[in-house]
Amino acid sequence: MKVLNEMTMNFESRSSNEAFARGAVALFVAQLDPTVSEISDIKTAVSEAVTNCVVHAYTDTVGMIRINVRILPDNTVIIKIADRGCGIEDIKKAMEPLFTTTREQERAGLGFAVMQSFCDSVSVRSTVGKGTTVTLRKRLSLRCANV
Amino acid sequence: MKVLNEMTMNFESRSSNEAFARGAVALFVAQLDPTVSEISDIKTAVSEAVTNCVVHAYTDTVGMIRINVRILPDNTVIIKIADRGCGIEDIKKAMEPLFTTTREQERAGLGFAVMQSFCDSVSVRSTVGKGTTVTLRKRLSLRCANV
Amino acid sequence: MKTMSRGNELTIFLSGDIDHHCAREIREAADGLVHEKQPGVLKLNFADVGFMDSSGIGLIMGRYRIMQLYGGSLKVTDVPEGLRRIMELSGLNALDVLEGENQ
Amino acid sequence: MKTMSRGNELTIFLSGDIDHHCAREIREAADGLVHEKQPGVLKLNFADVGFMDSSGIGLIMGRYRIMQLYGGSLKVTDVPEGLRRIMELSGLNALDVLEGENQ
Ligand SMILES: Nc1ncnc2c1ncn2[C@@H]1O[C@H](COP(=O)(O)OP(=O)(O)O)[C@@H](O)[C@H]1O
Ligand SMILES: Nc1ncnc2c1ncn2[C@@H]1O[C@H](COP(=O)(O)OP(=O)(O)O)[C@@H](O)[C@H]1O
Repeated sequence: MKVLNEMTMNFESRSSNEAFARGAVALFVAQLDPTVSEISDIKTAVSEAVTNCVVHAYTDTVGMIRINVRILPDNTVIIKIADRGCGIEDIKKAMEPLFTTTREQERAGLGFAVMQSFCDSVSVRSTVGKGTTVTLRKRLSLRCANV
Repeated sequence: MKVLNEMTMNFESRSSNEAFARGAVALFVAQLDPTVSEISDIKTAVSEAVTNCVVHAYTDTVGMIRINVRILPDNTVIIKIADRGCGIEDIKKAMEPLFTTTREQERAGLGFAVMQSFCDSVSVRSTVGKGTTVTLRKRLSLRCANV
Repeated sequence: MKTMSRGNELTIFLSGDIDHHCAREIREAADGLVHEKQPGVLKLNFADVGFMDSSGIGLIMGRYRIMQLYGGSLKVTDVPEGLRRIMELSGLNALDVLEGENQ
Repeated sequence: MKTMSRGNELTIFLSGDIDHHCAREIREAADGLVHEKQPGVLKLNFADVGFMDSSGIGLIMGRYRIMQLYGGSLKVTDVPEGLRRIMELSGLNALDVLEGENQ
């Protein structure tokens, strides 16, 4: 499907960038005139994916996180969050609710569960040692798009 | 000087992205805990530079705009706004207040003047047919940075 | 766009962000109203404008010219503190359109 | 961090965004207070929280465990409409910490 508008951003995996990342994606999507609850869903899902890059992908280092957002003509938003960090060995297991590999930071193991609940679909590609790409899709209600 | 934090984004030269661009830069700079007036200055200057890419660099086409933001340890923010559009023949003339090459869109010819007034420094590099890069620098007052 | 007519005065209440993207829409709406009502004085009220770049200056200058063509005048009113600097930079002061300044 | 003590009840008023970046600071402040005041009931008031991701759930679960260690209990109160869904997803309902639900 033709892409109506597209944005890519690259930033360092610092926790202070988590708020920036979800806010910037929300701003880009705002041109579709989403509802408050749609924007909040997107911010929450992006926050989970970005936090996972900061916490899991680049545990003891700072690496780059790349976010790509595309807007399709049917008001679907596709958001890719990619890192070049450690990768995920068993994606199916990682996506199970309550599964987490870190204890120290009080991770609840609910990151993927939240993404799944707040988006229409979540897909994950990952190669151990190479990195992970999470793709979120959400179709927004049609109001008055003015892209 | 060491860069404390850095972000790059790429997006299409659509006027609907102007608000996104200045908002995203403001969000990134927000981690320095700037004053309301500093944030407003930065948004205004970025808005001018991005609008120039939309209006002048890619007049009848849609091209990519690239923004890079770097935060230095002395609370200086360096913002580069780059296009691969038509370029500027006479930079000195282009930067003169009230000089504008477009009438139709009621441009006031004040874009560069606003950037200069709202930032500590503005520098422009341009090659005709290749594109333009505008670099804005602004040092923020030190409050409680928590990068 | 909220407006108010009183005598030969037409007030347009602008709001939100004024940038290049939305300037056209505001311009067309304003010019339509001016054409229709032919006011002696057009007032642009900036009380609810949160952000403005030089596109806003262009917008004001353009309405200034149009009101001059009609033999009327333009006033810019209720400029929030945060927009004073860009208004001053514009040279609008000299044209005596900023209400509450320069009088 | 705004707090209120009444009897053996300690209320902490959270505000703003709760994400991974700020969770640690909140955690440390809350645990310091709990350690100092040893309340029977710790209340986390979410009225002024605008955004929360699963880091907020981790924060609540962690305080829940600590209050259990102290022989006390945890209550989460004044959850804004917009945060209900993530709270429900968390399974906190089953632990009976969400005030005004499940009773
Ligand atoms: N980007 C990533 N890179 C490497 N591992 C990841 C990434 N995202 C998630 N994981 C793995 O998947 C697990 C589950 O993730 P999630 O459901 O978000 O819960 P949590 O972040 O609370 O651990 C993580 O504990 C981690 O092992
Ligand atoms: N990114 C750019 N690419 C090409 N030309 C530009 C660019 N930015 C500015 N210019 C030129 O410089 C002139 C002055 O710019 P500016 O001071 O921003 O005023 P305005 O945008 O109102 O014309 C423009 O009219 C244009 O000819």
